[in-house]
Amino acid sequence: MELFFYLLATLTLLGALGAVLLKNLVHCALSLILFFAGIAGFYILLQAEFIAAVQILIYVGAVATLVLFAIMLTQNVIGETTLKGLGQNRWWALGISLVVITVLVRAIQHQTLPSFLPEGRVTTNEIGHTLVTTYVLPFEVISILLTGAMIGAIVVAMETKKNKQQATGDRRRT
Amino acid sequence: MFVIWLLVISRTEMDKPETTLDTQMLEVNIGPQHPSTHGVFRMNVTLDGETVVRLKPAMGYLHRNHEKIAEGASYLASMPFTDRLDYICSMTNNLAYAIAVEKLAGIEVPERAQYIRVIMAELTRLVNHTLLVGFLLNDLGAFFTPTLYAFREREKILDLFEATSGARMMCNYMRFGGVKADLHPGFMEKLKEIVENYPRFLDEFEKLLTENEILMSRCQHVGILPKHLAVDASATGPLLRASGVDYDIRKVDGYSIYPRFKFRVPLGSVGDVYDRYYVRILEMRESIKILEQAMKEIPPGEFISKQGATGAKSPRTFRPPKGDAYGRIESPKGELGFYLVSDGTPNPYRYHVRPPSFINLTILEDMCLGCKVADAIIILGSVDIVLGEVDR
Amino acid sequence: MERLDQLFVLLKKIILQFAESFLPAPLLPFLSILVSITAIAIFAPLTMMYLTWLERKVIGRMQNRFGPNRVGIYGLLQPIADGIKMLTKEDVIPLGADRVTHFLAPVAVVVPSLLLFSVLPFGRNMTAVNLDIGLLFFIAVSSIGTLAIFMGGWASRNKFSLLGAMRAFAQMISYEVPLVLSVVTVVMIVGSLSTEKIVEAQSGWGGLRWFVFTPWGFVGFMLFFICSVSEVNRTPFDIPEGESEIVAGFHTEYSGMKFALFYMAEFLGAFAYSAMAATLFLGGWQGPLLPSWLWFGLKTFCLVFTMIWLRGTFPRFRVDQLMSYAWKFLFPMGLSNILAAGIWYHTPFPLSFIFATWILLLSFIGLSRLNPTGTRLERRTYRFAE
Amino acid sequence: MSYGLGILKGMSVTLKQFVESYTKKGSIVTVQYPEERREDVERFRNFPILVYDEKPEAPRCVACDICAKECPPKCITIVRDRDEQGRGLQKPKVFDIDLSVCMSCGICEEVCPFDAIFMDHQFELSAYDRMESLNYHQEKLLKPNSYLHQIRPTDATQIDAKLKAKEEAKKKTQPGTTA
Repeated sequence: MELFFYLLATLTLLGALGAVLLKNLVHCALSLILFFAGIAGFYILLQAEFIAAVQILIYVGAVATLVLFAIMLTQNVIGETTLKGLGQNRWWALGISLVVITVLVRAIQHQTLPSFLPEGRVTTNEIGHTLVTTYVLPFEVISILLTGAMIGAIVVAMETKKNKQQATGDRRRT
Repeated sequence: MFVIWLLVISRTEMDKPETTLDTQMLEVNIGPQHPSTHGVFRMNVTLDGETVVRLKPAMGYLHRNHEKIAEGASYLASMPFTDRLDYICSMTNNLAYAIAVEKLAGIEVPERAQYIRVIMAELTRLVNHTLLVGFLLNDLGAFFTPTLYAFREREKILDLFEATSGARMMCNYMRFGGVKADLHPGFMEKLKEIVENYPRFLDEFEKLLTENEILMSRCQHVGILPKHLAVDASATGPLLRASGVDYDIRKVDGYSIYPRFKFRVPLGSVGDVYDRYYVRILEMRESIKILEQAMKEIPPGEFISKQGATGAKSPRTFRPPKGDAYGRIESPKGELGFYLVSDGTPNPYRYHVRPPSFINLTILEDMCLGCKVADAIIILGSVDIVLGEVDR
Repeated sequence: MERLDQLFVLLKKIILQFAESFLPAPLLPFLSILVSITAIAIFAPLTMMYLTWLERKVIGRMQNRFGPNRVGIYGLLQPIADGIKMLTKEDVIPLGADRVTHFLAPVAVVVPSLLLFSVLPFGRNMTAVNLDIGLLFFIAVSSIGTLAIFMGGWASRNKFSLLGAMRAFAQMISYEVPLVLSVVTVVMIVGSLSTEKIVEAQSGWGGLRWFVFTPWGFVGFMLFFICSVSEVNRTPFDIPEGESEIVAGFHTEYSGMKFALFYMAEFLGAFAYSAMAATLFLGGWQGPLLPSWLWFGLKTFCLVFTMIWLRGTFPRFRVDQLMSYAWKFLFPMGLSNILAAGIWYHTPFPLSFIFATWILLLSFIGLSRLNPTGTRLERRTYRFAE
Repeated sequence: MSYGLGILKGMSVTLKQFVESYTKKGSIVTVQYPEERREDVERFRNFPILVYDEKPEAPRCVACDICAKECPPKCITIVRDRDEQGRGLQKPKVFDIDLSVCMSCGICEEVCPFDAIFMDHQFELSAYDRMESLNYHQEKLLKPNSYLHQIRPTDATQIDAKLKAKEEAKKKTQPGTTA
């Protein structure tokens, strides 16, 4: 079983590194997708299929699409997008990442993992029940947050659409 | 609470958009080699996202120097070349050229020949409008079904042309003063059969298309051509009538024997792609009425005048008097005119064609501004251009 | 009858028994998975090839012509001829394209459509991988297809294919939402995500218990079918590869085997989505007399035939109409469908039907009345000049 | 409120065509070309042919060059035959038609005063190269009068009658003068 784990781990690491180091922006996005798929693979190894499927659906289906849309809208559509490499703020990046790694390592060593993991397979309707019974408050707050975000996006889109109308309007007259 | 706070912020924040999110203009060549430009026609389109911001048509890919060749050849020699002008309706091209030369040389056309010419012209109108509706649906994306129904009906009419004139599309059938040969024996029965079940085909076609919600939502209020713009740009034919202008040369000029027939001219109201599509379907029904009347009243008699027959026999001796003439007819695409200047020799001094497609095409940009790429294609399709006629 | 019904399951048992003699014990589970994988790997391309043949024959017949009848009797060898042609065709990679994504895109399109097959219940206990989250897996995998189409369109560096890629993106995302909503009603009523349980819940009364006969089931079926036609980019939603507008959309620059892969993905997707629609709403392999896998085949065949029938009849939507149709009509219909299903579930028998249909009808009429595009379509009268 | 009806009506039309293609006889209109063929139409015109009465050496054509002058795309080239003293004979030595240029418009057939050139019905004339093999010389163009009767019965009989009438008229005037 460990063979699969190591294989998957290298795949995920490759994806993560690719997302950071590759020149072409869209290639970074694609390797990011590879990274998300690797994470889904881990969930399957832990026999949590529901989370794996949700991970694929949410991350690969939606977040990666969002990232690609963002790339498309901001970068010039066809041109090759070469980043200027790490640039002069390379040292700041190194420093911050070191700090983050030390914090993580200490946290993992001291704090023993909570062992309330139920034995045997967690079926989806169990997840459903707990989601709606014990964790109902965070569930509702998140849904309000999401609707707020959606309304915000619409308001932003509506604004730009209005002044775009004037833009095409005057372009037509000239 | 959170949402209201967000809305308040957005009202204040958004008043001064310093960084407007401007998308980049995309310059696309809907080029000479494109599945739905009805031949070699290029549109240089500037797109903002999907909407058309600027559209510059580029033509001339099919220019064959037709008018200069005609100056070197005898009058009859350029008759077969007129088939190649608008290669879908060759009979009406021949008719327009024949009428122009008859006006120039003052040749009389016998009764039977007039009736034969009207029957052929109206059959060509059926062919052209059926084909156009088929190709318009092709541009809209229907996978060839309406086009192949149109081809099925067109074949029956082309078989008639082949039996009478010798060729299906390049008929070269009209001569100055009449027609090359009389109707072949089985013509009348076949014509009666076609005229009888054409309305049934049109009903089936309308059942498939006119009420179709997708077609209605795609074509209604798209590519609107206002009445004054159509008149200013001297557009003619179904394009003009769809905008509501009552101008049909068969009624205005009353050339050949059209005043004898009782038929009506359909007019659109809004002048969008849907009107152009439906006006053509109604015109087809009117053509069938003309065909029925012509079939009943066709007299026996000679099919070409004496003078015309000798002219056809030896084209070199056919010398029209000095002077010029402009003959025009209502071709399925609009007003097709021939302007001939003769200096007494067997070759015309100046030979000019007034092509309806070319002139209807000049207002393509005004119709396409502000609409989507997909609309620009169907507006081009609804204008009904044939590149042979546009580039000559 | 029982043997005929379990034909393929017995076949697999025989292979396993035969292999038991010379294979070590731990490898046996792998072998059983291997057998079902090879079954799908053979069945899927075969259905794809003969779906292309069926489409050309059916559309031909609709257009008063025969369709392929030259290669083999009734053109049965035509798909094989197409396959060979695709193999021998030159594989052009445009100069500007970035080769990696250009090469990866067709692979990334076919893989999800093949994965879809693993979850479909072909017959009684004949599902390849009996996941208890089968449906969720189906939807998750189908969203990967969108990305692959974008990769293909973007990588071939040509304006038309980029337009196609952007359109594909927008269309598939906005049609996934109503798709999921229509599936939610079935999951709500059955209470489980596994396709096996969904099919079992529809057994009984010789087929009257199929979900399609309940009001919310019928609306859910229509929603699911319309969204699956658009997920698979078939007419009237085939704007990503709108031939007449943007040449061939995202697969303009693909030729040879790569184009065949895109083509295969489209047909595999069409078959998988019709099969899932049959499972969810038409009672999967439930059926009175015939063996179960035959019932499944018949139902999927009818749905695929309707998809082809749509292709032979309809023009294409425009991009913004497509979007407004999804968000302004299908999405709210999906929500009201969930409401109707909820009410249907909790009210006793005679009332439930009345309430559910009443709500759905109300929302249908309200929405089509409210919808701006809806109101503008008017039948015109034309005046005639003498 | 015909929101969905128009679409269903449209679908019913294609379904009717689909079902009729199996039931109704005339519904499939396509002709399976190499096996089935459409019956020939008498006035159908393809590339021109020269007609001879008895012997191929004596075609009806008298090399008067009218058709070459009148042909719109100018694809006919004629060289008159000369006897030993160099006097022109009523016979073409070279009669070429470049089929890649000819657009089968039928004007040569109309203007020919001696009814020597007619439009053929044969259209399967593919060749391997465009230049030489499509430039038909005299031997390839000559066809017997019987072939003309076979493809265009009514026109051929009229022309034969006209020629015979011209024959009698000439004979009547000839013996008058010699006698």
